Amino acid sequence: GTSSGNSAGGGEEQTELGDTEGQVSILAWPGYVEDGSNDPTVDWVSGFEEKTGCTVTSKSYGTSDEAVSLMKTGDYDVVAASGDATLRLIAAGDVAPVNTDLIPNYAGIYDFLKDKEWNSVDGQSYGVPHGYGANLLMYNTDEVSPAPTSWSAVFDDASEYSGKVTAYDSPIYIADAAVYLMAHQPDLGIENPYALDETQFAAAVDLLKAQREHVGEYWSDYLKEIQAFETGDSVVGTTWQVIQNVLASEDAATEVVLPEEGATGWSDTWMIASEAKNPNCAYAWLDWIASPEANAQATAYFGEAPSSDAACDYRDDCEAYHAGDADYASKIWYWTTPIADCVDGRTDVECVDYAQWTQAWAEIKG
Amino acid sequence: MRLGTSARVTLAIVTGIILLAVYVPLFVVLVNSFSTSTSLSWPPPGFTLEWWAKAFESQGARDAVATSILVAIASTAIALVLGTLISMALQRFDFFGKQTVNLLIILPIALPGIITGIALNNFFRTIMGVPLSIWTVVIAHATFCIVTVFNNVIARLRRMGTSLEEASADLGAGVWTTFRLVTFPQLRSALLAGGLLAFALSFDEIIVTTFTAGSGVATLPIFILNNMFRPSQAPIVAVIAVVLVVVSIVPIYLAQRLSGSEQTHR
Amino acid sequence: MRIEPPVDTRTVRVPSPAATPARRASAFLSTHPRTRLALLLTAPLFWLVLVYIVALVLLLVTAFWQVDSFTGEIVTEFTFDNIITVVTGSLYQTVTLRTLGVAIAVTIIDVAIALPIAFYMAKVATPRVQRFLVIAVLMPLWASYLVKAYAWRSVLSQDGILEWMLAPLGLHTPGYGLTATIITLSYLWLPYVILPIYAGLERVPDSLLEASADLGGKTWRTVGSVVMPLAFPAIIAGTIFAFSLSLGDYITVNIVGGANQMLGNLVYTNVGAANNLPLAAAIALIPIVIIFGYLALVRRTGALDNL
Amino acid sequence: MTDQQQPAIRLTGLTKEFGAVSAVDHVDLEIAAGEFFSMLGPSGSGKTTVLRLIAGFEQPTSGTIELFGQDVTAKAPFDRDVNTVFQDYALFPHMTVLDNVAYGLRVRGIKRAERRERAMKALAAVRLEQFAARKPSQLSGGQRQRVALARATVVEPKVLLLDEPLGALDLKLREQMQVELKQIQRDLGITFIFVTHDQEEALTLSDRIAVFHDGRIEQLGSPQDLYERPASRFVADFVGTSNLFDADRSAALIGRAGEHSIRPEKLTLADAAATGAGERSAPGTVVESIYVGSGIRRVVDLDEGPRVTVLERNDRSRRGDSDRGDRVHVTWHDEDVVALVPPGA
Amino acid sequence: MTDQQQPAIRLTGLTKEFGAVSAVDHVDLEIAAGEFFSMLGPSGSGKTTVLRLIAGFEQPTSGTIELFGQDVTAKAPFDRDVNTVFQDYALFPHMTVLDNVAYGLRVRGIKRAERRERAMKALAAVRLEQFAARKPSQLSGGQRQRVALARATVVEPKVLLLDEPLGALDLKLREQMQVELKQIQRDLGITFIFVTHDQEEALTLSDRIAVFHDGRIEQLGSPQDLYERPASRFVADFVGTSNLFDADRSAALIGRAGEHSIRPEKLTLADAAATGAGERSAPGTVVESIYVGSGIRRVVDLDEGPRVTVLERNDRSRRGDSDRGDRVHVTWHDEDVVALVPPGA
Ligand SMILES: Nc1ncnc2c1ncn2[C@@H]1O[C@H](COP(=O)(O)OP(=O)(O)OP(=O)(O)O)[C@@H](O)[C@H]1O
Ligand SMILES: Nc1ncnc2c1ncn2[C@@H]1O[C@H](COP(=O)(O)OP(=O)(O)OP(=O)(O)O)[C@@H](O)[C@H]1O
Ligand SMILES: [Mg+2]
Ligand SMILES: [Mg+2]
Repeated sequence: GTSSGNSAGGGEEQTELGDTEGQVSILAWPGYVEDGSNDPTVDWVSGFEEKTGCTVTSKSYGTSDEAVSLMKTGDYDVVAASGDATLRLIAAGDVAPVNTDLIPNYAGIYDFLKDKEWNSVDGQSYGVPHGYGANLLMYNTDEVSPAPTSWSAVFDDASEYSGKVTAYDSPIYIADAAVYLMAHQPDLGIENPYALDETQFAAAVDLLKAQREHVGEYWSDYLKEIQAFETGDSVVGTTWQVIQNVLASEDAATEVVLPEEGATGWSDTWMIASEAKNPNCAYAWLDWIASPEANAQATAYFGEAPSSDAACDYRDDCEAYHAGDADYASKIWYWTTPIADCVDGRTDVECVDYAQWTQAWAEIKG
Repeated sequence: MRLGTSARVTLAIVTGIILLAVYVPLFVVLVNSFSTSTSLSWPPPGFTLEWWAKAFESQGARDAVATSILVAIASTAIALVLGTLISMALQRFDFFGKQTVNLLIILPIALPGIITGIALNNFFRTIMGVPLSIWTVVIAHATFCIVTVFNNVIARLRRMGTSLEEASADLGAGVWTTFRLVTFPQLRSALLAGGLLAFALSFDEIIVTTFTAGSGVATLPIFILNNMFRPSQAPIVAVIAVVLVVVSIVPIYLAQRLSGSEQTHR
Repeated sequence: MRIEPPVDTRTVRVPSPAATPARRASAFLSTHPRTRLALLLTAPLFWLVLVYIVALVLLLVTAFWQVDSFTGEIVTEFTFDNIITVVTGSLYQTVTLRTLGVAIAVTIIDVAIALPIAFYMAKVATPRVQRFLVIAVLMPLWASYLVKAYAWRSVLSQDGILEWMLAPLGLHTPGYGLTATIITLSYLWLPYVILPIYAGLERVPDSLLEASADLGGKTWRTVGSVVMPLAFPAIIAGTIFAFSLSLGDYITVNIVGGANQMLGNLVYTNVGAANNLPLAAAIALIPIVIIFGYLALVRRTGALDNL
Repeated sequence: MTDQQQPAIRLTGLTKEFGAVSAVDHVDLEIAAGEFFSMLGPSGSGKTTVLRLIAGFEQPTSGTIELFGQDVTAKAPFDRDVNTVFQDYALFPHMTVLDNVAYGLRVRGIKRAERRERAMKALAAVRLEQFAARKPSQLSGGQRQRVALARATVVEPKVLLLDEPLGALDLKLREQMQVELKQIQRDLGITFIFVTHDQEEALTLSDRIAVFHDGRIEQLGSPQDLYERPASRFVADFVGTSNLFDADRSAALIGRAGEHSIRPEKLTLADAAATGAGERSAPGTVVESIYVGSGIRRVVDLDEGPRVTVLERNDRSRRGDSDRGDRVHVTWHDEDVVALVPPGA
Repeated sequence: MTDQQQPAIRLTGLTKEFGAVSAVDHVDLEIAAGEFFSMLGPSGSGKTTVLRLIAGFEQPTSGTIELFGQDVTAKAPFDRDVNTVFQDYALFPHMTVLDNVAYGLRVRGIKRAERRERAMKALAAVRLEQFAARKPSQLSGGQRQRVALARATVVEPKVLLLDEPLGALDLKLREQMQVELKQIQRDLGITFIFVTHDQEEALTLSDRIAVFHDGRIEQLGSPQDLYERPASRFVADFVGTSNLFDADRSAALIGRAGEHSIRPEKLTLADAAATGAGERSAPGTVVESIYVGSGIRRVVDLDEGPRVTVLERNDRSRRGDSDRGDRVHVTWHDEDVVALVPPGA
């Protein structure tokens, strides 16, 4: 395999489409590829299969890291990857450049999601943006007052809710600490929470180790988070908008806020494997999922803002997710894989790479 | 054993309490399957039959059950064959390295599943270069199921002794005929008991399965795991669990009956 | 009835079995026990060694390799780095101790709970009750590991059933954490501990218990001096299940363990998340060493025949 | 002490039912202190059940059990001053021979040194001192049996219950153990209650014997009583070999009314009809001659009656070989004929 | 056919070693067709091993086995024309009695109707037709034993091997079955090789007996040979009860050189010393009297010699009761004294 850091692997982008192969294999977050088998009313795959004749098989993964490992198997044609996975996939040559001209619906995607550092390299697009969302601050309105507006609720003031603070369980959460430090310790000089040099990184890790004392539990699946807030086992911590929506529908006393420091977030990208066995069906899928209707269905079901401008015509909850709100979106630091070549453009220092983030995360949890 | 009344009653009460404690979480699951809360919150805010209806409509759940049954049957079948062979070898013969072979059989169950899982994952993918599929799951499951068959069969062989097989040979039956007409019928209930446990182990295995299942292979535990990450699906999982527990009475009862009736006839 | 059959005039009415090839093979096998043994052993050994041992050894070999941090490709150059990291890293020591503590606690709790119930099933209950109890113990096995773990999450939560039951007594649920992990794991593995102990106790002849009572041994005395020593191998067999299953678990601790992690989590993150199989393999060495040590320790008790 | 006046064991109306089966059916029995008492009977006649009731392993359905005048019916086994030697010995496999023997002392809280000494003494009594450190599995059947005996006697029970303790042994070993058993009983002066289905064993060892049949005592008496004066056809047939004559045959051959029996050793073979005082004889044909070492069993078909067995002693007094088909006169003395009490008489 | 000229079984230098143990040690033996041949010996003397070698369940370490002149040493059990009745019967528990008996016919490919008929006939021969549909577990011990016999004989083997077939039965049942066994052997005319450790059983049933000791045949002969002329101290002691006189005592009491033995039934008790021709006597004291039903065993300590056992017949000829401590003269006839060949002579 390729081992040099920034060589954009995956060979050439496709220049024209051929006949569809009759099948496509997709790797995605749970809830991204629903064919009605879990709930007959939730289905945006059957339409695709009817239209293109490509039969879909799918596997879902639990964390970005799992997705990266799974893509190495070469079993998948298409992957929906978050920003903390995309660069790794590109660097390893597991995914190919995408010719967006072959995807008519690409035009309808919000511009603020196109050609970003997590879905393109040197201006070459590597995929189609799917949905996006922010990692917000949620709190229990009965227990937490006054209503917090800053991440300090889970960092410097975490001791007030000791044992009932929660945080997202992934190395990428270190970036949340960096976002906080960016605002509160400007002398560290953090420009981008995904480009941390040794000292910046150490400060973030220390902050998280201090927070660890007060963390009740880390969460990665949202059933766990919902339960914890409903029962009062957690009262403050990171969350996703969709979780708040569920809680609100069950009359739980919770509220979310996009804190003043800004937040981390994700913008997922549909990518095509560099050795895809069914490239034409893969392109067909990328076009299909970028279409307003399918994009609306998929993002609504998962609980995030759509990437397609017109998708909100098919959703009535767009407001809750601040869809299309470019100002809101600009406060989000989208997940990006930390690599040694600092993504903020610094060249005088080496940044701490993701492998070290992973080790640090294990040590933070202890 | 004849115990004093107080000891007997104490034991009965302790047993009762333990069983009660064992069933409390299951009761929670049962209640949740009727709960209007999608997040299994307690106490349930209201009751509904919606999940039961949905569960029975869910193609994914049905497919997952079918996949799990297929995997469990296939790996149990392999385990039955291999387990029987190896228990006959270990019970009926003395040979160098017998202890090692014995350890070899126990190892897949004694080592934590995650180790078995990553070892096999690594082996299939990077060493053998075979893509993960339902069959890699079957191979993995069969490996750790061998021990349950082995233990049941070897205990039976030990108790059975060799005289029945000798009697059969004595009356003119060759080794195949002896196995078909004498050994196998004697092993049947041990195979059933071992097979049932193997089936249960495979059916509920999640860790090894996670590492050996190919894309699109969703056994029931995988399906459940995935659904735990989806909104509005948790109660369906509760329904499935309740149905499984209830349905499981049949095979357990049958196995009990079969081995029980055999005991009284000895 | 007197048949008069001097041997020479007896017409042989019973034919000898036909000498088919199967019959000849069978005659060969029957007089060549070593061949028979070889035939019996080939398939299972082939399977176990090829599928399992080879995979395990290769995994351990991987522990001496490294992974390219950016691309995630394995570099097959021999290095002790991973081993050194695991042996010297304080993280690994802490987590190993924590995991061992949990596994030992779970094992002890399970044995303590399984003993009385298994004893009651095997030696006190009438056959009918006995059959009922076996079913009652086996049934929860089918309710899916994850469902049960989540059920415990619900039971143990701040306003769960346990809190509701304990509150009147002035007690509180332990909440999520190691205690919750121990409780849940104990619950999950309990049937696997009860079954071998029950089977072991059933094999203790009643006459030995009677002999003890006859010689003046009161109930507890009999249990301590006769029942326990004789059921010991079966108890050890049960502990192997509880111990090894707890040692490798990472899902339950995720669900009810609060912010804690165990060895399984470290392995899982390194292979599933960090894609660092060599380090994962090095960490996996810890439970492997522990389990081998334990097996070596209990081997002489005959427990391995009782699983 | 009242022990001497009181019987060691008194069973009153003892009944044990297992579901519909009456294993023991209103048994009344007194056993004197120091007696060697045997219970003899076919399989399933309730012998073991009586023993288990006395030991306390089973609760009677009705009736009482007294030990030296004290009612122990409701007491637990460990509160009864009786000990048992089990048929399968029930030695604790995980303990050494010494620990097995010392067990009863240990549970009584006796100090290690003392119990060791007393256990060694008990082992010496059964000549097994040198095996003290072995596990039971390393002993032969006869040795195990002796360990079981030592274990039961070391706590000096007033009554020792033995359930077919010799059943599992070789014939030769068995005969040897019978002698030892009797010796030990004499030496210790303990009451032995001995269960067997081997009539010869019972006759050889016992002071008194109870013959069980279907949960009831069919006859109770000394070995001689049972053998020489069986009270019923069942006892006559079960204890030793008997030639039975039904009422018709008795009238014809013996000249008395009712059923009668004669033991094979009371019959002799002669070439001519008997002439002595009180002697009678009947002609017949020898159908089988069986050499049994110490004697020869001749089976004779009487011309006017049943097939009888005659036991000839294998010594100089014996008649020359009678072959199959020989004509003989079977001869007996009137006094050796036993009248069987018809059931219900 | 050559069957009549050839022995049914010929063992030549048969040896079987289990590790360091020689279970069977250079046994040479010929058994004639139609013979009822018994192997008698203490536990562990190798009887079962010889039987298993003949049946083919074990391979000899050295030596050959011939069946009617044909060397079968290398043949599989199912290719040998011998059948076995196992000590524990080894009935197939999952088959009915009829299916058990028909098994040998079934594996020979005989049609269902015919094998049913022949199995029923074999069951009729052991009087069990009415139990054909039962499972073995529903039968009593004696009935199972008969099923095992029917199963082994239905395929008409030339030789039937029986390994302590009566060992598990009650004494009473056992005596009954001995008679039946002998009957069946006579009726079928098959060679029986019968293993037992019960000397009385062997004496009663056999045409010839081999006494085993430590894997070797110690003596081979008819029952009378063994009992009346034991060749060694071991045989004298193992077969029946013997009073043994070592060389010194023999010289003193019997007046002959070497070891001698006398059977208890050859001794009589008298008040005065013997006077008859060829008679000798020795004074002694009665130390024990044991009532055994058909006789009375008196244990007498001779003044100048060993303790001897005298078996008195329990009939009119018997002397009045001798109690412990009585002074008596033990009397015997010179012809009843057996000289034991010193080992190696
Ligand atoms: N636990 C039990 N449950 C049911 N029936 C029993 C039980 N124990 C004994 N019986 C029945 O009681 C009767 C008497 O049995 P017991 O064991 O006392 O006979 P036994 O005289 O000792 O016979 P054996 O000589 O075979 O030992 C038998 O019919 C037996 O089946
Ligand atoms: N499979 C075996 N492995 C090792 N030793 C054996 C085996 N079978 C028999 N022996 C040994 O061979 C010797 C003869 O045993 P065998 O069973 O032939 O004696 P036996 O005369 O039948 O005794 P018993 O009367 O107890 O049945 C014994 O010392 C026994 O321990
Ligand atoms: Mg009994
Ligand atoms: Mg034997």
